[in-house]
Amino acid sequence: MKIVRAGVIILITVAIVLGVSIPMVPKPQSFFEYPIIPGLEEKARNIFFHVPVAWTTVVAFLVSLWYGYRYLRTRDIQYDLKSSASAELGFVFCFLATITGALWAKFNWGSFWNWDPRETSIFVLLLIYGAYFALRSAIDVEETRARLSAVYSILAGLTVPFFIFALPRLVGGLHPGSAGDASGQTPVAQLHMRGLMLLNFFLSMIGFNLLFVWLLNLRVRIARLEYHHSLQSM
Amino acid sequence: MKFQSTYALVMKDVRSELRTRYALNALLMFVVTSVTTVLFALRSDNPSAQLLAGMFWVVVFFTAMSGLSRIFVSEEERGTTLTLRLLTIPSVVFVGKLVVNCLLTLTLTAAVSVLYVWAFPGFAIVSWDVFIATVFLGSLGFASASTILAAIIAKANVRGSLYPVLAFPVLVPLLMTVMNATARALEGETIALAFGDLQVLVGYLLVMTAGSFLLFDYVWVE
Amino acid sequence: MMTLAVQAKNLQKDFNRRTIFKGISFELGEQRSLVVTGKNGSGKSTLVKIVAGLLSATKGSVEYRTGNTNVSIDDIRDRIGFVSPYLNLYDEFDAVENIKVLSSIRSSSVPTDSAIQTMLERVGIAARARNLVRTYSSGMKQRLKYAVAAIHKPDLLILDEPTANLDEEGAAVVRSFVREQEERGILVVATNDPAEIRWGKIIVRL
Amino acid sequence: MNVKIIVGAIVIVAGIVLSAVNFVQSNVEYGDFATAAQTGKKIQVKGEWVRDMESRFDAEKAQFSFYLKDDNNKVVRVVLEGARPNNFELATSVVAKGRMAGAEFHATEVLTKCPSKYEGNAEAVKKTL
Repeated sequence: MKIVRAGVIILITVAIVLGVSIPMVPKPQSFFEYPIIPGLEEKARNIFFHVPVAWTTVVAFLVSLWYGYRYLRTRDIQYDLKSSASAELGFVFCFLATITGALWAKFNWGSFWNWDPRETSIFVLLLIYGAYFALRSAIDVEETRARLSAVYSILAGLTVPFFIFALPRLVGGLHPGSAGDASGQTPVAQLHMRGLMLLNFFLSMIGFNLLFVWLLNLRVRIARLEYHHSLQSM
Repeated sequence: MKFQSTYALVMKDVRSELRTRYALNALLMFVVTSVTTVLFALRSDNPSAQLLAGMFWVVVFFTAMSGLSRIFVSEEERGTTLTLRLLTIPSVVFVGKLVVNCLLTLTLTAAVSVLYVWAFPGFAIVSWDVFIATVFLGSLGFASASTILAAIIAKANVRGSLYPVLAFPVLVPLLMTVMNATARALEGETIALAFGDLQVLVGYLLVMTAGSFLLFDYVWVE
Repeated sequence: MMTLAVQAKNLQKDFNRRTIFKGISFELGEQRSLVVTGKNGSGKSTLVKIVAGLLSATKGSVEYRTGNTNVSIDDIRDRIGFVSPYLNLYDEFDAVENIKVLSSIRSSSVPTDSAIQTMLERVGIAARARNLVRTYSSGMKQRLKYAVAAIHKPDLLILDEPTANLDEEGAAVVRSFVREQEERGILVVATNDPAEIRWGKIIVRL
Repeated sequence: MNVKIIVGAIVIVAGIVLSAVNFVQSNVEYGDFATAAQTGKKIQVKGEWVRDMESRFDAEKAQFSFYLKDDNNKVVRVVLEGARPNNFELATSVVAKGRMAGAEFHATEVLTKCPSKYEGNAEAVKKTL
């Protein structure tokens, strides 16, 4: 975990410094220049933060779901600690992704919120996390709580394909790569990014994912200490 | 599959419901009051098909949330949950309760449909085939997602308010699709145009039914 | 029908970070009876619930065998009878309806009217057979629970607090069920009554 | 038990495929000006800004107006209640939300879609617009 912590500090620092300080010019010649993207300009720098945070949200949800499934198979309470800790972190990242996204949307698309398919999806993900915590707080017995919240998160996970496939039919998309987009491409999926920008994007991506791993590890260790403390005080 | 046991469980619930009117009376009264409220809100205006279709499913959603959890909560309150668990396997309980929930939801959507057609001149259904297919598939989808949630909610302390909180995120894809398809039916689009929506509804129904069928064992056996 | 055998191996149950009991093992073959005893909160009910498949154990397992084949609890649910304060009947049905409804959920064979009548006379509530259970006293409800649990001649009969709410006449009915079960198959009883503890050939003290 | 899981998994995959096929087949449902005129409903119209026709901001009424060509190549004057949106002239396509009023489209909101390539140089991107 020391390596992970060092990685987090280095990668995120580098990503922030590079992300903020590298100049944007119309015709980048040197490696240490970003292209100006018409319509995005300096706002394009948000891609180093918004996209990794949103991505980490999804990772956290999947990790929580996986540990929930492990709990149901093994009935080992350790997995429930991991599952709920991952959900807590996922909620924080989800919140950050929503904020960074709404700000970007305001200055690029013209409004904070437009119920674009991905905006709708992340809003529903926020609701799922909210419902998950509400359910947990409404059940007293630890084993029942672990079991039922794991089932709920798996059930919620089953709706994910509908947000990916069915939702874009119903609401128009503004995100790059949405159906109906003239180019049909996304900067992230097809990696339409120039040299250093791409490198910086990946540094940030790895950095934020490691940050999640490190925080999850800390959170689980705290939960374990609390668990053993409560065992001793009984 | 233990068809006999499932049938017996469904008949037990139907007879019990007809005798006590535990869920049915509350559901129907809820329908009447909420449709009246919508009527008050929209009477002076000339609401669009989109708006009416949306309000139709808003009424269905909140009414369902007020009543559908009863199928498991009532067992929990009477202390018969363990009796059922003793008598039969989880799959029988799930399928039986799913069937009962489908019957309740279909009754509910039928009642809302009749009231809407009667109360709102703007709610004129042009494509009956689209409307009936949408309401039918939507009701079954509703029931399939809410049955296992009802079983979860029966184990929690605060039941009434938690149910819609848990159900809404899971039902969002269904709600958006049925609202869209219902608006199409009001605007008179053919079933070929609405085919995509109906396909999504069938897909949702399959995924939710199979998913909760597999997950139910973990909810039911402590 | 093959005889049923039940074997518990090293059972442990945790509940809210508290270990209720651990290391419980026993084996019940044909005509064996088990009594679980222990002070309040020691997990008597929890243990019999685990035997009946109503609750899963935290560690260890309960295995069921018919003849020489291992079967799962779900295969033999129609061969179990269970009477306890926490297994309730349907208030809105009368005694006959309860027996019919619960039997038909349990298995495909529904008892005949005359079998039900005989059983209700045996437990002493035949006179009120057509009244809703809602109107019954707690002792009458307990008697009806015996009728439901024994009507299908179970191979495994589990009694938690067998004579709770019952008068002396009711207790005599219970003793007749116990003797009958000792002839037929396995009997599991959770109790603190010294007289009832003597029913067990195996005694587990929690 | 295993049969149950396999059958369940197959049904789940079938359900997902059923809705996914649908996604590939049909596109986002933006309206066009023809349907907007026909139904008179509030609608989202996606199209291209017609650069060589007049676009101006009327400071008195606080309205911005421009011409939009929808996917059926129908050109209609769009009047937005408000100032010119950010990045307006750089957008690859424009989404106007509103309803028809006579021959004009009255928009309550105009959103701009942005280019999705972060690599090129600006001149090249502008040429493709």
